Amino acid sequence: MGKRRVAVVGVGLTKFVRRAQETGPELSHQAVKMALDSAELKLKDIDMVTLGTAPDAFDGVHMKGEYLLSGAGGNNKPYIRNFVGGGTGVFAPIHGWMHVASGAADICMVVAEEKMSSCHPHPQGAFLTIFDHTTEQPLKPTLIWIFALEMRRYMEAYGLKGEDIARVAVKNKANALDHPSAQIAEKVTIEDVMNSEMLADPVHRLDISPASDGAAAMILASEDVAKRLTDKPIWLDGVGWNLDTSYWATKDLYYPRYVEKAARMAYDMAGIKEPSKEIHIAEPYDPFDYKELHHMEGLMLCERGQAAQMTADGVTARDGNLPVCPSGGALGVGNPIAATGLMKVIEIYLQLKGEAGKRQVPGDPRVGVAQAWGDLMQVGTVTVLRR
Amino acid sequence: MSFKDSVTQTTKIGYFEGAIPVNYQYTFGIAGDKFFRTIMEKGDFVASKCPDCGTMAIYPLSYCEQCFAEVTEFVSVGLEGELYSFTECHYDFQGKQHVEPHIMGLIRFEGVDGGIIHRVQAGTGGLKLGMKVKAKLKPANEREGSVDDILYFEKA
Amino acid sequence: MNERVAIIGIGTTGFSPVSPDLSFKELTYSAAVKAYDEAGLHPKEIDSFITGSEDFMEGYSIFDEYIPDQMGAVMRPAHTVCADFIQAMGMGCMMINTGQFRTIAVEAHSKASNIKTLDEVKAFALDPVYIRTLKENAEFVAGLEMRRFLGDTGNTEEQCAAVVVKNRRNALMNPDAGHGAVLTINDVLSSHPVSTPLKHLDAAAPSDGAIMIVLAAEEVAKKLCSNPIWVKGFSWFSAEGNLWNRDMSEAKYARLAAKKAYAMAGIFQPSKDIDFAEVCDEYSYKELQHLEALGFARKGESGFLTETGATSLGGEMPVNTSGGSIGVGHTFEASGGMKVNEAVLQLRGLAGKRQIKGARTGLVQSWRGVPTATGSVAILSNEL
Amino acid sequence: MTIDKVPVKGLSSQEYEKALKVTWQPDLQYAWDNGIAIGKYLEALKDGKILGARCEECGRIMLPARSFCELCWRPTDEYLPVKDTGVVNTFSICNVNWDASRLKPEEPRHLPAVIEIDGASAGMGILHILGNVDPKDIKIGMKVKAKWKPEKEREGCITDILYFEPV
Repeated sequence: MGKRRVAVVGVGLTKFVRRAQETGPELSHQAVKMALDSAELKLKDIDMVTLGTAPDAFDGVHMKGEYLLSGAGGNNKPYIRNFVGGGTGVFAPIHGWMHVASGAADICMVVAEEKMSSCHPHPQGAFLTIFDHTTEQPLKPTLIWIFALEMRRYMEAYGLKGEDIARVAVKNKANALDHPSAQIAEKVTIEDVMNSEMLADPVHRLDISPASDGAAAMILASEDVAKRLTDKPIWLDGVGWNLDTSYWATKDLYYPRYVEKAARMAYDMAGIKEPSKEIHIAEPYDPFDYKELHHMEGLMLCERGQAAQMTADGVTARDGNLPVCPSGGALGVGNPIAATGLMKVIEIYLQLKGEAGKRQVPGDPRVGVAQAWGDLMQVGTVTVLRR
Repeated sequence: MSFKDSVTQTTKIGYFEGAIPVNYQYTFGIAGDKFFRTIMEKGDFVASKCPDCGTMAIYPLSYCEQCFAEVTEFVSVGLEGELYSFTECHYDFQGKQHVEPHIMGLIRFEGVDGGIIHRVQAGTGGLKLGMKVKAKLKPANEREGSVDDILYFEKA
Repeated sequence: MNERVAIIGIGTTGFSPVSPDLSFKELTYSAAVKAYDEAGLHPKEIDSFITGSEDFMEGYSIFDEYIPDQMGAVMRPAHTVCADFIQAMGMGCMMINTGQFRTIAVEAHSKASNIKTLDEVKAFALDPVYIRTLKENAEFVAGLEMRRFLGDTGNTEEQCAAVVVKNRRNALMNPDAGHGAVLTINDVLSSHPVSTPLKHLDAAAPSDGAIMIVLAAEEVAKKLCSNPIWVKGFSWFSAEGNLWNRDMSEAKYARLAAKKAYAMAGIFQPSKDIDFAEVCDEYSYKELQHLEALGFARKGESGFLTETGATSLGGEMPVNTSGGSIGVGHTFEASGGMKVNEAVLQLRGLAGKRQIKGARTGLVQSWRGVPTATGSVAILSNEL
Repeated sequence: MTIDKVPVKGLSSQEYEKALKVTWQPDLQYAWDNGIAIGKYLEALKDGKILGARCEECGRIMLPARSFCELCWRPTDEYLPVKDTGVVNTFSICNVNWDASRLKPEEPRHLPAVIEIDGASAGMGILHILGNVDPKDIKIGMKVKAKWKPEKEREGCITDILYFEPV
């Protein structure tokens, strides 16, 4: 246990859209303002700010954190940017946790922003240079390669079919119909997914989340401040993260061992011994549909190789025994990378508070986990929230 | 060094070349759109004005940096301001030397936070900190919604 | 925060204009080996790892992918802050203060020599709508600020040149420095204008190098290390994010950060309580501006102090005995680390010819460069 | 407080066309130092060899060649060529280019694969592409061999191997 318990006391979220007119700082402001209002706080009440945002190559500004700082409420405050690739959105509140648990701040603003539409004509172009500049980039790799390679390895390991995985996209896109931030919520069928354009076998277009613009914010506070602000604090009781080797092709992609290690770190801190029993609701990162299954296994919410069956059995549906991505996830709400991760933590917060509206899961959940993944199949970031 | 072998000959030194091949298209944002459309349509500068604390800011913002309220009111501040600082810039963004240095200035407007950064014409009297300067805009029919709709600032 | 934190191991490759025999991984590994060796720890015994870096300085869209191996951080909790080394070090201190971590490794490095288009990268940090579109060199921002700073404070270009002369001379005594030289005030004043009043020799040259430190909680530090250097106080601040909105007569971020770091360290009179300072001198005028913001000089007096030798080695408040970024070379996010390295050497009595006798408490300070107004301050001491 | 309304509307394609915008194409060029290990790796490729490095402590033979063992935290002990054959660990049949544009129907599909290289430690794979194979016939576990560029055309680059083809 940290020396100081940390609570979530306010959240804010923009709509996720394909193209925002707002600049990155303007998007950030919208989320921060909403979080301040929800906690009934003023900007001057914020002691420190930490901002998570994925590559500079999306928004198209070197030192993007400095560019966003005015809109993130960082003017004349201690302000820092954290960055663990695609895992950043869930890492941002972990960074905020460090600020508050250490005693450096009593109230910390956590911001996550991404404006991928600036990268023109498509953010894919920014992904060529995620691969090793000398030993891989000359092969002209695309982002989809690495997902297709991982998805096939995962399917091979457990004998899964595309249809088993497409079910995740169907569930999440439908869940998102009830999310006010959703960009591509829709009713689709397994056939729709399987018949959508084959981009990189086995990945179809509808297996993938879209590129998006959006921002999210979350206010974290120390125990005494939180109790003053709310009679229903939601505690950030466990945090974990882990980074695997850069040599991604030298490990078996079928299982995200880095997610497991991150989860173990978070569960240890939160005192969770049997995750599949003690966790009531989960928001694993789902930029691709198979990733949700992959991550459920890494989070030890089920036995390895069983996540697809659980999905088929309806266990992970919003009214199932273990609702997974009741928000609609990246597949349904949209995927402005860092903002998506924080959106997931926000969803757990709202669900535990009983304030998720039409998305509220039954059964009065008390413990939830949100997770993101990042880099070249390397990063796991995990937060455990408790009412 | 910390290795069993090292590179010990200049001829064995090697490097690998590459680039980050990206392109961008940036929207001007809610406030930026307003700022440049006002230049295009009215030949005027606008500042944003906070509904709560009254703070005015230029370049305009869609939020108040002081109190974080959303800002939807934009007010004219005219084309005349005060030269807060200036510099003769000898190189362009790629590091190429200008044939003649460009003078860049930060121009502040009375009662308004922030300012405009743009080219300044020295004129005959030279430049001084605090002198009054005025923007020279492109002819109305040539403005297209870009920083270059402002040609430069000159002595007012 | 009440857990006291110390630096128990430090490693650097030294700093040089180029480093063509090593990859960025090998460069960082070299620094890390030294830091862990000095701390007497295997990286497996380190609880968490932090890197300070920016993607476009490395030439990757997601540099975080490439940080773990050379720090010994594979399958470990490691993260990137897009921040200066001293901010990263502060985050490390905060992590130890959560009670969850006892040892943290902090790393930053520069391979600026590998960037063929450094001017483009710097310009790419400018606001894409209002400022970058003017297509000027990013250093015009320093020119604007320098003129207003000199105008408002009465400091002079000659006094800025005196900073350059001092720092490059100090660097002659520093085997880790790449830009030691004996120059005159006139050499600086007559160097080619970059963005007036800023001249070529007023600006630190980009350099390569890596630095790592190992931080430990008090009881670990006392057990493992005979000469721990304590982080007595630290802070970082950002002033106005938009550069057109700043008071250019002062370095507000440094003033705010110093105030907080001093309070944490129990410093009431900086000039008396602190024995030496390593401040950011990416541009000569920045050293003066920072001395005023940190409370070492009153407004307008920093130039005079420099001219009269008060900030030279042997003066009342030696500043940048390392040679600073101007004398050592500017290593971007690692530049704060270079300054931490100097402070550790001074506080351990290992600074050789440039040793300040009896140094007990030093200040290190950094700024993230154009176009930012973000900087950090830390107070280091060899006494708990 | 339930979140039922969120800010930001988003622009339709038409609205986006009309919005004021500015374009920028940064010129971001680099020349990365190869250093010790990758320098040797590239040189070996020019000689038609795939170079690994061995760590005596863990016994691993690693790819690509490394000057230090990141797990044992010590310098590697030996650089040695491994074979230029291997096994397909996973693969894809890709219909899009790196910039998300689509391949034309008549263009050959891209066939990326992770290939576990013979002679390196188990699981040590590299990213490369497959060639001289009907995509339908590719299987995980398939044995493949490097198809090298003619010696004169090699330049010390991973593309000195044109592709891996079935044995």
